Amino acid sequence: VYNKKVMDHFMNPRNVGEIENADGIGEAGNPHGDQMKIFLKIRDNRIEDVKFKTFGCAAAIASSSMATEMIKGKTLEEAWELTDEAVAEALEGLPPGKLECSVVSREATHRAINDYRKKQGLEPLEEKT
Amino acid sequence: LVYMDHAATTFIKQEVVETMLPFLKDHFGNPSSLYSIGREGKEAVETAREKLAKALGASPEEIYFTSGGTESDNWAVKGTAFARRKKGKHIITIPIEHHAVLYPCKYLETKGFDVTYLPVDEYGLVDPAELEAAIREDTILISVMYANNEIGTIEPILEIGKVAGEHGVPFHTDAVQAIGNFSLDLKGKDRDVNMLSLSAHKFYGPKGIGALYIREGTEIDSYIHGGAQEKRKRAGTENVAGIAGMGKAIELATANIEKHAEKIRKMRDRLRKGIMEIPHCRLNGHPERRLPGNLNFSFEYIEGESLLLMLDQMGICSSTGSACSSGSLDPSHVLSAIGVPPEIAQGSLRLTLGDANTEEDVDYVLEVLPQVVEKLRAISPFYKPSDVCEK
Amino acid sequence: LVYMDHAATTFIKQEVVETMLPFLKDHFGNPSSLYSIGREGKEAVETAREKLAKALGASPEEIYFTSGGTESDNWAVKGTAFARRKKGKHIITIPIEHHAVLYPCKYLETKGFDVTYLPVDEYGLVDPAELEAAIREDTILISVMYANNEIGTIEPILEIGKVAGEHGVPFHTDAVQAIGNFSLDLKGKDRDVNMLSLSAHKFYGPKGIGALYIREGTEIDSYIHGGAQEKRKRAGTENVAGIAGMGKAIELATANIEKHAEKIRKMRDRLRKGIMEIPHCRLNGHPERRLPGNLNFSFEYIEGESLLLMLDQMGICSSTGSACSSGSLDPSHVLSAIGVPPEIAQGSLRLTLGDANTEEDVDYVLEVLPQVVEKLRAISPFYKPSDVCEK
Ligand SMILES: Cc1ncc(COP(=O)(O)O)c(C=O)c1O
Ligand SMILES: Cc1ncc(COP(=O)(O)O)c(C=O)c1O
Ligand code: FES
Ligand code: FES
Repeated sequence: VYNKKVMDHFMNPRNVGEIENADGIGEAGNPHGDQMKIFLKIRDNRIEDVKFKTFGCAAAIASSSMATEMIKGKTLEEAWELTDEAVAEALEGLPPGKLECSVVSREATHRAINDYRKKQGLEPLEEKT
Repeated sequence: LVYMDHAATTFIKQEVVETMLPFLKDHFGNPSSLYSIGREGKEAVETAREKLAKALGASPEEIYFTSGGTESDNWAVKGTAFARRKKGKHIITIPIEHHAVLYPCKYLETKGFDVTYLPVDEYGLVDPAELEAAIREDTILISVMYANNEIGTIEPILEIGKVAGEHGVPFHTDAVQAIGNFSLDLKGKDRDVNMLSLSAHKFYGPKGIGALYIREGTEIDSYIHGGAQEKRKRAGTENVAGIAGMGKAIELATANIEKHAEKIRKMRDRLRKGIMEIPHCRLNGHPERRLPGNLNFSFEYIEGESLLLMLDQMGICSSTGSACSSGSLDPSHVLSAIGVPPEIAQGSLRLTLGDANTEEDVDYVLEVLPQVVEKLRAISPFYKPSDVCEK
Repeated sequence: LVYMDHAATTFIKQEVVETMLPFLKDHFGNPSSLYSIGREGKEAVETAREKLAKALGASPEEIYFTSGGTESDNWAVKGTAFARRKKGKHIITIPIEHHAVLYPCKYLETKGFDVTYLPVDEYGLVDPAELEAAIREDTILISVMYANNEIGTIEPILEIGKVAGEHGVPFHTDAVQAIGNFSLDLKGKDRDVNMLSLSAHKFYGPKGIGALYIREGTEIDSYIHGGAQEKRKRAGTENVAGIAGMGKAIELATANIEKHAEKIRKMRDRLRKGIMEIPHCRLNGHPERRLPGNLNFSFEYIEGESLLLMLDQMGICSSTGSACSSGSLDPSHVLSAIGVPPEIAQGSLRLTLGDANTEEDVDYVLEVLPQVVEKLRAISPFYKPSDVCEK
């Protein structure tokens, strides 16, 4: 069902865990009851560290892992540009019907960035859909 | 490889394959033909029919071959409904039936029939008294499965049959999961069953072949019309190899059934005991009244498809009722119907033991499963290691 | 043994059996399963779907697996009728269809549908102009077979399709006898066909497996409801071995189709010429527009079942449309519909050539058949040796 890359990120997810006193925390879910929580450590407008926890199918877990890899070390502006398609593409494709499982990673990332902005007294950015 | 998904399908026994082969090779004649080369096929079909009849305690004339359990269920439900339309339009079934019964019922609802989906209890059990209370003047069919494919719960078929019989309502039972696990006796204890579905690939036979038992005198329309096969009740050139294989398979599956079920049950019970040690897990279905090979657990904080795939990576084949695995929004309709909350149903795992298993398999699963559960919980946002186990 | 009953069923080609075997042995997984062992089955099913699509000039998404030609016909006719009931209740078909189309039509008549059985000419041919005249405002389906199984007549499918298309009526064709004899091109010349039935055991594949081609956008109800197989259109665990075998079989049957048909036609023509020398015999069906392997004769003063059995004793497998052979009162509905008088239809013999045959088989039949006919006529009360042949 899943390609090798997806299986690798699923079996050995990168950046699993929580960050104590994270600078930004974001959470997103879908109607299945799937859930992702993301923790950002931010320094000089850059994502210095990122951790996640996900409840969901293999596609959801692999997307979470890939998304965190993709935003790590990026500026917040760069990270904001993360798209579902980019995550799916980096995973070399997801099976039909599993594309939406990457949505939670993008949403959680956006929410974590906004959480950080709020804490900084900045206006939250408008989430894309 | 540890195969623990016997409820999904089974391997085909060697003797069964050997019984099939001649009909894929030399004995290719059409059983409807008059000449000698068709006769071998015809004989194979009739021999298989006798074997099925013997295994079920039925007469050969009451066995009709179909393309599988799904067709048998469709035929029983829709064939009876249409044949008895003039007598009424009410059907009683239960919400934990296989989709092969539920969807035909839904279809009949669009055609003006009334279906009662009688609630079951937290274990999936029907209450025969409630069933009796649900029977109406215009009830034309009761369909209740022998044993459930997901949670393994064994329904009180004898009691249900008695109620149905007393009220003169035809009774169909989907026995797809029961064959090879219980002795059936349609002339004896199971004499209140009017129709019974079975499918070869659940008892070490081939896929795409099944049968419907139809008690003599049962009112039922044909469902597939055409040639004169199956006493004009089910048309179509016979899947001779499949039928021959199913005959052999049922013979093997019903010889020494108690000893076989006991052996599977023992392995299953040891596995169950071991798995119950994992914190935050609960057994779905009835603690005792369940198919000998069936286990169905929910592991809290975990999603089932992930669990299944990680087990697969470790060489263990299993099944889940999670919504993610089916691509639908809702988890298993069976778990919902017995009141398992969606978030817990999401973490369900079905392990079904059978002839492919050994005690070593049990050891291996008991070694691997706790680690995999641990690993998935470690990445779950819901899990707090401090939580206490609630068994 | 000389097998001349390829229209009834064919032997299974060696490569086809070999394609099937792995799915009866190691690769037993359920194609619906998520883990690796089910994936091989899933892939085999999809590979077969692609092979069928390629052979028919269709898209894989338009191929649905069934339990054979009979189910495909039932599904096409009843599934369309029920899906389009609100648009009308009129169906057009022809009286020489296989029972797998005719009996579903008869069944629909009991459910309030109107069926026109458009008469065919003495050769069994439909007149497309007459068909057009029969179309009404409320016509919801036209079903005309590609080629007839008894007399081999090839219907003017392209013209019929055109008429159907112009009037916006869905067109189903039973192509069970056509596969391997004609090139189909559902995206090209056959683009007016909306549904097409086929059955593997007519083209050197296994029995009990078939397919229905359903053009995208065709309105049709599911007929067998249940699991999510076949895009939820045809439920039931797949007959993986059968499907894999059918995929291989259609690939083999459609490679080099012209050359193959030509070879069969040549043998058939020599056999025909030789048989026509027998006095008081007539060829049923069209002299030219017929399936390459088909011959259908009536031998006056002879009863077909006797003829068939005597030939069987001499090692020749054939078929008949005699009433005695079917246990019914009337001889073949096809021969009746083309106007063959009952007493002559009684003496019909169908010989259908195919890959099992050689030129020696033709020699042998030409040696044996005249003697057998002679022998039976010698005991017939109707026969006067002085009668002259009327060819
Ligand atoms: C209880 C039950 N009924 C019906 C079926 C359908 O049978 P088949 O797989 O032969 O279509 C199954 C198996 O999937 C089953 O477990
Ligand atoms: C023209 C035609 N349609 C339908 C069928 C039925 O197909 P099956 O034998 O696969 O049920 C046959 C064969 O008997 C046939 O010749
Ligand atoms: S998270 Fe539920 S389907 Fe992917
Ligand atoms: S003479 Fe025996 S059936 Fe016709």
